[in-house]
Amino acid sequence: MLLSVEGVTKIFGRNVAVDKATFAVERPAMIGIIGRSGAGKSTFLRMMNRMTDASAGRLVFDGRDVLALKGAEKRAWQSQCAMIFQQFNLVPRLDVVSNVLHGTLNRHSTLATLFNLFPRSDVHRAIDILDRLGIAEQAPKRAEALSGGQQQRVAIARALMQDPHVILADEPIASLDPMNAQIVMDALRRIHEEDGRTVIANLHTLDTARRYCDRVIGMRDGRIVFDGTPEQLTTGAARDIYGADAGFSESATSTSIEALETGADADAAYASALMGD
Amino acid sequence: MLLSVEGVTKIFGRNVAVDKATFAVERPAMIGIIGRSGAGKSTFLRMMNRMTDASAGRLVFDGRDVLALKGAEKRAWQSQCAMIFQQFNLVPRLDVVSNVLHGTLNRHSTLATLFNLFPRSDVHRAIDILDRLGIAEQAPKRAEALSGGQQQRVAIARALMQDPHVILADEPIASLDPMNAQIVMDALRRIHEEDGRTVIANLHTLDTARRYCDRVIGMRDGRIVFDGTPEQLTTGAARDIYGADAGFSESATSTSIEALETGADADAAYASALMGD
Amino acid sequence: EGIKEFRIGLLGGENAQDRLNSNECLRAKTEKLLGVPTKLFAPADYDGVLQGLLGGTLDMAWLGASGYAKIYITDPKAVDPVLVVTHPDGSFVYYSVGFARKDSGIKSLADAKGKRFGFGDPNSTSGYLIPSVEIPKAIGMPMDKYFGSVKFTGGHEQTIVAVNNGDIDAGVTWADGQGAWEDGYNNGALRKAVDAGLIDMNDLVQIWKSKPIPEGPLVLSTKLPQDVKDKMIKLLVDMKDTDKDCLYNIAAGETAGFAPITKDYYDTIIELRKMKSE
Amino acid sequence: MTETTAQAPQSGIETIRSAYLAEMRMKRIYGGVLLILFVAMMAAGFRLADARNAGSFAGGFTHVFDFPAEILAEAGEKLGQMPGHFVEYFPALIETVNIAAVSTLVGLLGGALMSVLATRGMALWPRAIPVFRRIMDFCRAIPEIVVALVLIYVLGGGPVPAMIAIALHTVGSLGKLFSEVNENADLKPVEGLTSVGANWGQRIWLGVVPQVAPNYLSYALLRLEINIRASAILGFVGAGGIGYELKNAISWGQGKYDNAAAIFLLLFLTIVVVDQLSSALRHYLTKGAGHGHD
Amino acid sequence: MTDAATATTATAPDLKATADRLFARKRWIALAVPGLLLLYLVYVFFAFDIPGLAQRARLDNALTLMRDSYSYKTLVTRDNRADKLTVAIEGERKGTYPPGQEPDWVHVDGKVTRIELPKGAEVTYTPEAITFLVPDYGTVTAKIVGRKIETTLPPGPTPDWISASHTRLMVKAPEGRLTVTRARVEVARYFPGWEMFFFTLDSPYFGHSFADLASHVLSGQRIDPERGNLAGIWHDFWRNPVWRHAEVAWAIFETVLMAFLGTMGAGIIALPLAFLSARNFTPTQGLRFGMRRVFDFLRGVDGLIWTIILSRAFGPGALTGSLAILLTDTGSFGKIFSEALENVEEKQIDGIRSTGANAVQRYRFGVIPQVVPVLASQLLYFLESNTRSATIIGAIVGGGIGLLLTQAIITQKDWEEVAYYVILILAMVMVMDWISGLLRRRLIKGK
Ligand SMILES: Nc1ncnc2c1ncn2[C@@H]1O[C@H](COP(=O)(O)OP(=O)(O)OP(=O)(O)O)[C@@H](O)[C@H]1O
Ligand SMILES: Nc1ncnc2c1ncn2[C@@H]1O[C@H](COP(=O)(O)OP(=O)(O)OP(=O)(O)O)[C@@H](O)[C@H]1O
Ligand SMILES: [Mg+2]
Ligand SMILES: [Mg+2]
Repeated sequence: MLLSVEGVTKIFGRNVAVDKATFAVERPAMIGIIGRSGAGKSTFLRMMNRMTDASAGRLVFDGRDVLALKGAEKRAWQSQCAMIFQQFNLVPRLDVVSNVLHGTLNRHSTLATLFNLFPRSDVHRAIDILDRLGIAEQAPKRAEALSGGQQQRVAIARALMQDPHVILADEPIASLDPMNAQIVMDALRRIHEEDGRTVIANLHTLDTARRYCDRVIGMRDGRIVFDGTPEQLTTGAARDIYGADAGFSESATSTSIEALETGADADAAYASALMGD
Repeated sequence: MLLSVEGVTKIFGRNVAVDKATFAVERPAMIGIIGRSGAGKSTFLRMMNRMTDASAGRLVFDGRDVLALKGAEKRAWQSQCAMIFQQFNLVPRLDVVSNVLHGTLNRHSTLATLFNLFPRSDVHRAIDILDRLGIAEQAPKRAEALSGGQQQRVAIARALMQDPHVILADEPIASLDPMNAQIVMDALRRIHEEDGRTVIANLHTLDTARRYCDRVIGMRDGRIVFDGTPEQLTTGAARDIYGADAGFSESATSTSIEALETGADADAAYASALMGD
Repeated sequence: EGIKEFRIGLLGGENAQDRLNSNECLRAKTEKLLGVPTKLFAPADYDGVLQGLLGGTLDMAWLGASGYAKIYITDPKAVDPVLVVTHPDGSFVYYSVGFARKDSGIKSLADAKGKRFGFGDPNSTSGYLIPSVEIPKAIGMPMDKYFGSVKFTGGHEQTIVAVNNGDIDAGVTWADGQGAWEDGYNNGALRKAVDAGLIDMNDLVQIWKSKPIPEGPLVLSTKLPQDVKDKMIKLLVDMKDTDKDCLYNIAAGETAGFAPITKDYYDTIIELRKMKSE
Repeated sequence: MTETTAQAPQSGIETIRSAYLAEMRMKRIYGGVLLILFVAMMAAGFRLADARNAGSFAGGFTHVFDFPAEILAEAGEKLGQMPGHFVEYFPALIETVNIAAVSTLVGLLGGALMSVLATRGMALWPRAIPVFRRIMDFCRAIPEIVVALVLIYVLGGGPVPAMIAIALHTVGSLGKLFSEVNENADLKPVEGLTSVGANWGQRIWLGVVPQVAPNYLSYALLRLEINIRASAILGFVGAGGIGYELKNAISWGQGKYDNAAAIFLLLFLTIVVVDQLSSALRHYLTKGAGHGHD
Repeated sequence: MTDAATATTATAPDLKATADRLFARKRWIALAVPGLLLLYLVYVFFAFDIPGLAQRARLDNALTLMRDSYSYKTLVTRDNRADKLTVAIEGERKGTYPPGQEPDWVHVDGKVTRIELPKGAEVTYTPEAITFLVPDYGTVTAKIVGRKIETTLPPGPTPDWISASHTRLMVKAPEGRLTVTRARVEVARYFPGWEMFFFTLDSPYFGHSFADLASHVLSGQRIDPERGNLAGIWHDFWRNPVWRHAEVAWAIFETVLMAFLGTMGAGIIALPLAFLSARNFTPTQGLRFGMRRVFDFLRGVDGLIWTIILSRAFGPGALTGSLAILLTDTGSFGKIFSEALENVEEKQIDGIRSTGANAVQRYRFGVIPQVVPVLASQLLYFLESNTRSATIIGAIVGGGIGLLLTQAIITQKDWEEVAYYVILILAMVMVMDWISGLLRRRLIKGK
């Protein structure tokens, strides 16, 4: 058993953001978590990365309850469990390589990093990773000078630099246009396939989840309401997850390029809905 | 002869933006000017309103060459020749009525307007005009609080407040969604029909021009290359105006709601063009 | 225990640069005599020097009597008065004179009733302390009741300019009391202003003159080692024989040289100042 | 991964690596040299200032509180006279505040006019834009003390020279800040007003001022605070107001330290009150009035 | 136009009434605000006694000032008691012409001295009388008879530029100024320019043109046989005893030094303290509140008062000024920096945190890069503005160009010196402004 989530719960005041989430992952997989806004997807990932403390439950990875770790051990876990954010969360004023090198912060002494003294081999590895993601030429530029898709790939590079067991991605393509979204999702998939790392991604579109994931977990109001293969994720199941009524049209949430081609009807429907208003 | 444009030319440095534009308007009409980006449409309207000085030519309106006017006379002409902009160009922090009242600035003394001393009758007229355009309830709100379509209607109200002979509209619906676009174009048409004012509108979609205008003028590289009725504007003529190759699809430029429903193919083409990049 | 440096404070009354320049010879001689770096400081007003002496950041200065009294009252152990500069006639007094513009019609204190009156610097003996004690006696009532307004101009130069410009109707400044009024006396703030072409003595009249005021002392910080004090006193006393030019520069005019003096000589001034502080 | 760069040849990576490392080395050297330079400048500057000062830092450090102690001791003794002193010096304080307020007002109006005349798209005479820019630079560069002292010579003492001096400087510095605000202002409303035949005054007043007013006011409030300090300090070197009273009390020393303490307190309270009021108001203006620039 | 059609006209009257009220209020504000301001200005107009000011304003002073700032005078003085004639630029010792080498407009012939002034005016000193020939007016004659001065003027009313009494005569003609007292006679003739700016009269290089000096430097032919040309020229210029370029340069440097030490010192001290007063870095409310009050206090006490307090401890000099600037600015920076820290974006810190970085690393990479531009630009902005403050503070603590300037203005001797200092100060501030702008652009834009 690689990862076992046992009754993980997060309560904000009176609001139960994640409610006894329980599932297990046997071997490295690419897992998509879907659910509408506020369902608790981000909160779950943040608990797993230990950015947020859980209220209850256990999360056992490789035989160790990571929710119980403290201090340096906690930070060591964070370094093994990389996180990718919707807004990339890079340091915009620093150059791309420096941002990628931040993935090694946990491995080096504080003093050395304070003075930016990263080993040369790390720099080389960072550039190799960037190259793998197709953005090596951007290496000396400031992160803020890059396009959204490029920035997200830098964030993925930072994650890879951590050489993590797990990569968590919180809506990694929500801020990207369809073309960049595809590039980023392709990169994540490739990392999973080639390196055999577990990738857990919050996604806000069904079709992305279907297309890229081996397994899809659906959350609603903090609870896991679906857990299965992409094939099992029928429109009916999706309606349950999203709590949508019969008027629910899948393509309305789609951003993928292929979906667009068939999504025109939906657009037209949207427009006429507007007119009727 | 109401309006006669004789060899009006504008040169920016080496770039001839409008090249000896010549045409005449016998009686009040709704005229659409089409042409691709950079064709000189905006420049022509701006010259007509005297926001930009022409390099050469005459523009005779009611027997007077308006291009030769100076100072107060120029501003008086501007007040008779209202302009509507793509971006509305309202004062966002002021309320709607004040924005409409700006249409009377040229009639009142500077000092009075600086102290907001607009006559009560003007205020009432402003409300009447807003009512006619269906946005009277928005009167006390700040312009920035309105939706795009409402803002454009405020801009039209400001234009009507000027009680102008001519209304110039520079891509009045380019920033609007299809529904609002229709409302705004309907309003302009109604003003032309009910008040008998001349309306000259730059339009970036063929179908809008066809649907609303009595006469369409096509510009290309600063020159007038088409001048006729909407019926004469065949796809072949349009190709000439837009300088498009055989792959030209009309609906690619369309924003109208009806067109959208059939425009999905174009969108798909656009998306795949992106991908091929 | 020796000293590491020697710091001399210079009172205002002249351009800062002029002050530094006129005392450069003294600095050089002191440096040679004591064998430590010697520096000159020319703060903007009386108080700058007084604060320096009180705080022990200056070792020597030539003060006005009132300034010395201020130091004595604040901290009797801060400085010792050691020398005073004597006039060519051997005296060491000068005067505070009150003056006004001729065209204002003021010829005496009596005419100045209800008019605007100006002092110089609060720490000036002739520019404030003495007139603020003697004038009320002469007019028989407090000055702020007698005059329309009383203000400090900031210094002798400013008083003269203010009276000349008509910003105030009458003011006080210092003069040696020798020579003629139309020249602005032989020495004093008026004379300097005349020499600089700032004023025309024809335009001004004297309306009051004080009793003689003792020249201010040259003081040394009590913290100085005795041998340093002795050396400095000897240097200055001997200067009338060794370097007349330098003496002229330091004293800003003709002088018969430095003479020893003690604190007792200033007791009256100290008492006056204490009285004013009540 | 459709991007061709993914298949970049190995030699390409080598050049990127070495280029990056070289750049990093340069940056490090550059940064190191700058840091050393800065530290050296600070150290040398401090030593120089310390050496040229009458008292040394080490010697004076322990005595920083001597003078305040003296003042407080006397003020403590004569505590009963304090209220009287407050009343006595209040008019002088008002004068100081008035100097600051008027000069800020003049600076606000002058700076606004100047900045509009010096902004492209708003200027009445676009060709004269550099002229107005230079005038603002010049006004900003003049230290108040220069103008104040020269004007005291011409106009005599009193609040007016200080007011003119501060106003002049305020025109320059507010003008510059306003120019930045103007540059971020949206010119579309101005175009809109041009199209209805509005004249320059109407265009600016109705099209620009509503957009920039909150930022203008916010900067002016900040300036008011600065100007109160400036006006106090000018009083100290020759103009009127509370600075003049403070100088006389402080100069006299023992015997008037209670007056000095009263003036200190008045000045301190005024500055703190204005400071707090202005930051509260500024906060309201920039946040409350919605999307200002910044 | 569905919604337009459905909008009923019945609501229009209401809307009109609302609009009328709106406009009534707007009008009221539009008139009241300027009205209040006007009222305040009227109050100030009288509180500042502006009407009285108009009378007191001395435009002649302004004229003197103007004229003196770009011209200099040469004084021809006869000491009546010692019967000695001196010709000296600005009456300076360093500008005194050696006897027998007077300028060519002064003709000494035994006891008679004839002084040529512009436009045909002329003053003659003889042992018996002094005559001043003023063109378009006539001849003014003064005789010293016993203790009195007897003045004879051309017929007609006495013009206001002549002031004569039995002790003193003063003629302020545009061509020159004559003063006669019993003790001495003096003529001042004005010349445009800054006299002896490069060399004083006693320097061997005085009177040589630039080209001349340059050719000497190039040819190596010594003007002063004692010294090399370049060294000599530099020495005599730099050590010019009238203009004192060396000391003025030091004063400028000292002013900038005060600003630099004060500003940068304050920045260094304020940065760590700002963390203690930022909400997101110091959750302890008491500590935060305490720090904020410390900043308020430092700022509220103001540079002026700090200057006074520190003068006692450190004595006169630049260090005192720097420390005063440092204390005030620590307060300002503390406030500004802590606001900047409170505005940092959490996203970036989250990004760093997610990699397992510890607190120090989070600050270093998540916070510092965000605040550095704000900090740097504020530091540079203050540096520039403190250069101006240091001018004033220098005048109080006795250091820098501020002292020279205030003293030169107060003693009112040489307005050309004042003009010189003012120009230098303007140049100094503008250069600092330029440097700070340059660095700001570099640091913030990165290039
Ligand atoms: N820091 C917090 N404090 C209080 N409540 C929080 C906090 N973070 C999240 N919540 C609440 O927890 C619930 C789950 O939020 P979460 O951000 O995990 O949802 P999500 O599924 O990621 O939604 P989205 O798609 O909008 O990102 C929401 O109701 C949210 O309001
Ligand atoms: N202010 C200007 N200075 C220089 N060139 C200009 C200016 N305004 C317009 N032009 C140039 O004049 C030409 C015509 O521009 P214009 O804006 O009139 O085109 P348009 O038909 O309105 O295009 P669009 O559909 O993009 O608005 C273009 O080549 C443009 O670059
Ligand atoms: Mg989320
Ligand atoms: Mg256009």
